[in-house]
Amino acid sequence: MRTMFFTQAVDDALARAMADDPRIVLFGEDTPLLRRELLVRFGPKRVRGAPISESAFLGAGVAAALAGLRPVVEIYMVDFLGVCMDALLNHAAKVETFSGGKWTAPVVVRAPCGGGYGDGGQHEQSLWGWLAHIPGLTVLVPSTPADAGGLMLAALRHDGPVIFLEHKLLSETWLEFLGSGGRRTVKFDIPEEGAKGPVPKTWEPLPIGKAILRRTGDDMTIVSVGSGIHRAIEAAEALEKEEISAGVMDLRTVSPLDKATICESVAQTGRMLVVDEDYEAFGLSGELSAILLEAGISCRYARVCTQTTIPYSRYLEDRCLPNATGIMEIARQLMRS
Amino acid sequence: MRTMFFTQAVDDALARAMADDPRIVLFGEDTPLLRRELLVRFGPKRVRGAPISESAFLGAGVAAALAGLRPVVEIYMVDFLGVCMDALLNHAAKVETFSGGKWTAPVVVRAPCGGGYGDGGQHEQSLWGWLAHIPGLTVLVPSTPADAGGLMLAALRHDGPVIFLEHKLLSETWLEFLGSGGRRTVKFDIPEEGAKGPVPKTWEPLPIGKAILRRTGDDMTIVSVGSGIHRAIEAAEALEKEEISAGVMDLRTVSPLDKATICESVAQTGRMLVVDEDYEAFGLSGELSAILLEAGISCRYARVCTQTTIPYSRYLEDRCLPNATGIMEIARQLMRS
Amino acid sequence: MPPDLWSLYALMLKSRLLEEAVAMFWQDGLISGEMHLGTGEEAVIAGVVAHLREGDAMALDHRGTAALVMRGVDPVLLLREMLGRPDGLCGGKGGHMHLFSKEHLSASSGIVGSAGPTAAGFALASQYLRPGTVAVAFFGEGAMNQGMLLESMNLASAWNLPVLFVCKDDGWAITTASKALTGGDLNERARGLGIPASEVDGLDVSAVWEAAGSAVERARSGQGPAFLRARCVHFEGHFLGFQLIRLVRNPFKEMPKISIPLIRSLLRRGGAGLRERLSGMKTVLGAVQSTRRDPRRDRDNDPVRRARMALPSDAARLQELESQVEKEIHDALASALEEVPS
Amino acid sequence: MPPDLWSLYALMLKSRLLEEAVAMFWQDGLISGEMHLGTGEEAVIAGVVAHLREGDAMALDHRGTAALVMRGVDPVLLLREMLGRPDGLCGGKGGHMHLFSKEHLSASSGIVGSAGPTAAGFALASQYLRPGTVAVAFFGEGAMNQGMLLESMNLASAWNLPVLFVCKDDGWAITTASKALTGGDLNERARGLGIPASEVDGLDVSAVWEAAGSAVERARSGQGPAFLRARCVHFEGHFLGFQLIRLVRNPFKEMPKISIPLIRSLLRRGGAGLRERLSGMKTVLGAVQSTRRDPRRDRDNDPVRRARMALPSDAARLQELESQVEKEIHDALASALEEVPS
Ligand SMILES: Cc1ncc(C[n+]2csc(CCOP(=O)(O)OP(=O)(O)O)c2C)c(N)n1
Ligand SMILES: Cc1ncc(C[n+]2csc(CCOP(=O)(O)OP(=O)(O)O)c2C)c(N)n1
Ligand SMILES: [Mg+2]
Ligand SMILES: [Mg+2]
Repeated sequence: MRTMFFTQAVDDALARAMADDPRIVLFGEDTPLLRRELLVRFGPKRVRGAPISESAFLGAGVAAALAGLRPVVEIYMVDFLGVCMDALLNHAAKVETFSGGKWTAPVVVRAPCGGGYGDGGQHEQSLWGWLAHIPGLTVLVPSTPADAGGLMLAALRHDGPVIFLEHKLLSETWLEFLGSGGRRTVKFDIPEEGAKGPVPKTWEPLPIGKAILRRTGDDMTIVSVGSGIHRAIEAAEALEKEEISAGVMDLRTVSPLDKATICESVAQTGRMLVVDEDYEAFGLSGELSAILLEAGISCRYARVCTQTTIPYSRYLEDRCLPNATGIMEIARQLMRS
Repeated sequence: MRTMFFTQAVDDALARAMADDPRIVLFGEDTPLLRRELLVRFGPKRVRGAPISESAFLGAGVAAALAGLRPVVEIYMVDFLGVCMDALLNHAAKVETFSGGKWTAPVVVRAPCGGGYGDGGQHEQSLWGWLAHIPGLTVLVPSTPADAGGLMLAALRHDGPVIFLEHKLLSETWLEFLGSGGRRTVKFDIPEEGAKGPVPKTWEPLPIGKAILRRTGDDMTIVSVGSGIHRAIEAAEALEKEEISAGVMDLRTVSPLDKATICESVAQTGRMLVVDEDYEAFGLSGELSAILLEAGISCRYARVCTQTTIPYSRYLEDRCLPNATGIMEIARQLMRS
Repeated sequence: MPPDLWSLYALMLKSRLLEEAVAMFWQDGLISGEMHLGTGEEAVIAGVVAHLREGDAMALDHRGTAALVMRGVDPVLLLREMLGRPDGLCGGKGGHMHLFSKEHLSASSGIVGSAGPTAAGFALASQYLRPGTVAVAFFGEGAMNQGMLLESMNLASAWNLPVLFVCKDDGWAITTASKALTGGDLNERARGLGIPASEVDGLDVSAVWEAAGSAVERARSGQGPAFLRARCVHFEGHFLGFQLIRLVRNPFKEMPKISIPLIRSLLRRGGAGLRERLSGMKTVLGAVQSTRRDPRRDRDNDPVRRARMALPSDAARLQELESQVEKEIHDALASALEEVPS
Repeated sequence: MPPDLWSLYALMLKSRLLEEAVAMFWQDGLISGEMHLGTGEEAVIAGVVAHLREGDAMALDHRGTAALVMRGVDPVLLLREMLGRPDGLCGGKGGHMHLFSKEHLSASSGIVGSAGPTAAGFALASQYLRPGTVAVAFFGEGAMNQGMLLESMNLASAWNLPVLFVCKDDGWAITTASKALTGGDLNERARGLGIPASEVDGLDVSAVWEAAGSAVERARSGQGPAFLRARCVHFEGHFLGFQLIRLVRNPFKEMPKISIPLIRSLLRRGGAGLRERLSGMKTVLGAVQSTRRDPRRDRDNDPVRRARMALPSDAARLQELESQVEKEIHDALASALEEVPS
């Protein structure tokens, strides 16, 4: 077992895959310097810099995938997909249907997401539930270095478009770049277990669409992804002392959802609490409830999600994004209801 | 009581408002010819043509709203928002929060949506649930001429960004333009009640966020919007003969949802069936189930939505989009479950 | 090397006849929804496509049929696709705006401007997997205002991608005269994005062929992208059943439908002053007028006809060629209409 | 009319001192997240903003602070906003990338290129509601590859909008030298979108003032948009704590952090051949080298210093002006740090 930081694990798995598969190429704004370790190993032809033209280079990534490459397209932050959604919404996601199943676009879109470091509402969104609304897109949101590497490998082998989101609070690289910038005077509430952890000696792809129960519990199932998992575990551990036994399920894949595993757990505990850093309405938390109701599972339900545009101030931001205190409060209410 | 076609009603209400409020201006691709009746009444300064540059002119609409106008920005089809989502996601929806509540962008984005006439998957999407995921956007989806006019008036008076979606199957104008094109050889399954109907003598704004029960029923509440309402009513009427009594609730406003009215009805019937032409996953149908569960209402639940990219062929399209037959089938299952 | 006029003419004729069949299907209601034909732009397509080889790619817009049939896609598959049949090119799931042929590395899209990024991506793959191959993007002049197309021209320049950007300039974007909403000059625009640009008469297949030939050669040899602007016409206007064309072709039938509500609105109380109203009316009438006087109404601007006239005089060869193409399309038509195998 | 150098200098100095205070706050951890300063671009901002009047609007990018303070937004409100206080300009909800002042018709955005559409929209409102007023868009040269900015230049041209597009060209987009990924010439690009373009030394406030003056005048009188490209530098690199700048300022501390994993990766088995690897290494070293040699490292390129030197010699006046500006910012600082009223 080795130990790695989160982004280091992604890059390590990616490097492993690049060494094996010459069709994998990487591009995005500043990619050469941001992925400089890949650059010096694979050269500037496979690790390219792109102009600030997301529509062009993401669209190009989709078409390059059609034409036989396995591009990894880096978007600076998931928020910026706003300028180039068309490439995902109307192209990547639809080629397979449009071509009668004969052609797919195996492109991996890699983007940092999430908040908690004071960058404000245009730079801290999560948007995984938003992306998952579109049929044809696979959406992966790992919560640990081991998952991050394993899911990156899975993404690279998948025969359709995959969005791979890295939560910035888990990524030492992004936090250093965007948050601390060499100073020691700022603190972030970093989920340690997610930011650094053991990874397998050799990378194996993780199955896409498989959730995992991170923690068992009898009273409720807390369902989440990404850094939310660590908030949930923190809350669950504290709730233990109040004799509330909460399980924590890590979806890992937002689309497709692992319906069976989710239903099984919630059927047992009878309560689901969704922790979702993405926006609350019309997103993951809603879809999870629909899955349960469709399966005929009746349960108590609550959610702790981001409800508004994320405000800039660290104080307000902390109140806006899901955290352990908020989860505990809602969990207690859920037990009473 | 006057009788109007759907788009005619929208334009009539819009004209009424334009006559009263000189801040209202209209622009979009081909808007001068498509809204020629408004053009000849209000002149080319207030009814402008735009180049095929949605990011620029939608973004300009948002800023013009900040600067005191009340722009109505026409997007050719809601599908094309992909190329300019940034203006909605990161600008229109966020100014109010970012400015500390001091500034809002009262822009109305008007777009045709929906399928059923054979234009294929890049031109027949609904996307209302996708848009509603973003905090700060109001999303209106009228189902009758009267509602369409009333909601347009409400949109024009609202102090934030509003997306106003017109289902193409309800719009004689769009169907003629995009579907029949002067021929008599094609048939569309047009919901008559939605395409033409009585409208008030003088337009009054309808309240935003108010659903309405179009049809009462004891056994289940069918919840829908837009043309889905008419599919639902058709199904409900047929189900009556099978002694299944289904109510039909027209949300009219997708965001914000009228939680109280929804909960009240479903609490009574104990069953909710969501009919949604937008994509199923991570959308309206999920959010509705979450609202019920949050309110502690246990119910039987099912949904009839669009699950995949909409295929081109009229035959496959018909199987993909919700229709009365499909609704009836699921409704029967729901009664049995 | 001069172009082989006979084969260029054959390509154009085949496409024209195929699209005339499509128009018939559409008119008969066998095709629903919109239908954008490429009739009138055949010289542009043929002059470019004739230079393509195995491994070259094409990114197409909402008028992709002509390029695909000229590139060698089976017309039967195309027709069946438009009929929405499961044995169509895309299983009936794409339709005329979303035609895909993996075999021909060709992708269409109904999103204006998206041919730019798509061609850039195809060309990127060329660099790695098929050096010496190129990608072509076909789009209209209206698309030249869509950001992603401009972005991808710069991208192609920055990455030195083997892309040929072909702007089929018919002057119209649906009901909008592009000139009125397009600043500057398109060639200068392309150059300002780092791409050598040239202009050519898009009704003259030889001229297109020559211009495209040198651009494609440059791209193949690693000298980067090029931009070609070719003026052409669309006889049917934007799409089949286009209101403005109907109006001009059939004024007595169509005029009242439009003019009655128009005049009613013009006279309604509340609104602008007379001058603004008249100026609005002038815009509407102007659109009708310019459609009436439009070059697309003039059969002299038919590129297929022109190509035919430019052929060396050889009646026997001509007749053989034409009857062969006619037979091919006729057979395709028959075959497309066969019962769906179950 | 020549520019009033004293008041231009005062604007620039005020902005500089304010941003130095911001840098201090950031360094002390009172501001979290990214912080992009406008230090080094003050001459561009001052030379343009000095022409603005009541009713004029500004669309700003991720470096909006300088423009806002020069436009007259209370520095106390700006500082409090960056501190995330409820009594800040935006109630602590915006932060430095999302500064909004309705009173000054000024909006910022962290989305590169969005200043284009925003300025176009402001200018559109000018046409209807405040004839004779204009809108300015400030953005970097990196943004010139973002489609929506290009689109909005064309839109401004097509609609004859009173917009001044100001490209603050520091040559860099974060770690990317823009030249390497930008095709053609930016002025030609603007002209190809229908906008008259000119170039000016962005370190020379008088030159900017003159160029901006005539562009703003044109726009006010209804003659449409203009594009101004002004070269400048950013002393701190992209943002505070920028890795490349740190590396160059503090090589012994920062180099090992970067070079050790780099060399390890360079030597790892699997991957490209030696030549490609070295070429990758050269890219990394080149970035460091060009940062070392960068004009931004040369204090002679400080526009504030230059503006000071260009003043007519009058020591007393200079001292008075400077101490007044210093006092203002000092007071603002003190006031910004006062306890939040409850
Ligand atoms: C992004 C986007 N905006 C708008 C449309 C609607 N639309 C379809 S074709 C068209 C006009 C295109 O004009 P041009 O590029 O000149 O091509 P032409 O039809 O003249 O061949 C428009 C506006 C679209 N399909 N996609
Ligand atoms: C649409 C979008 N893409 C990428 C980014 C990330 N980003 C922030 S600033 C920047 C560089 C901008 O360069 P330039 O426009 O030259 O401005 P400068 O920072 O040099 O002043 C980038 C790529 C962003 N904020 N928005
Ligand atoms: Mg055109
Ligand atoms: Mg720059």
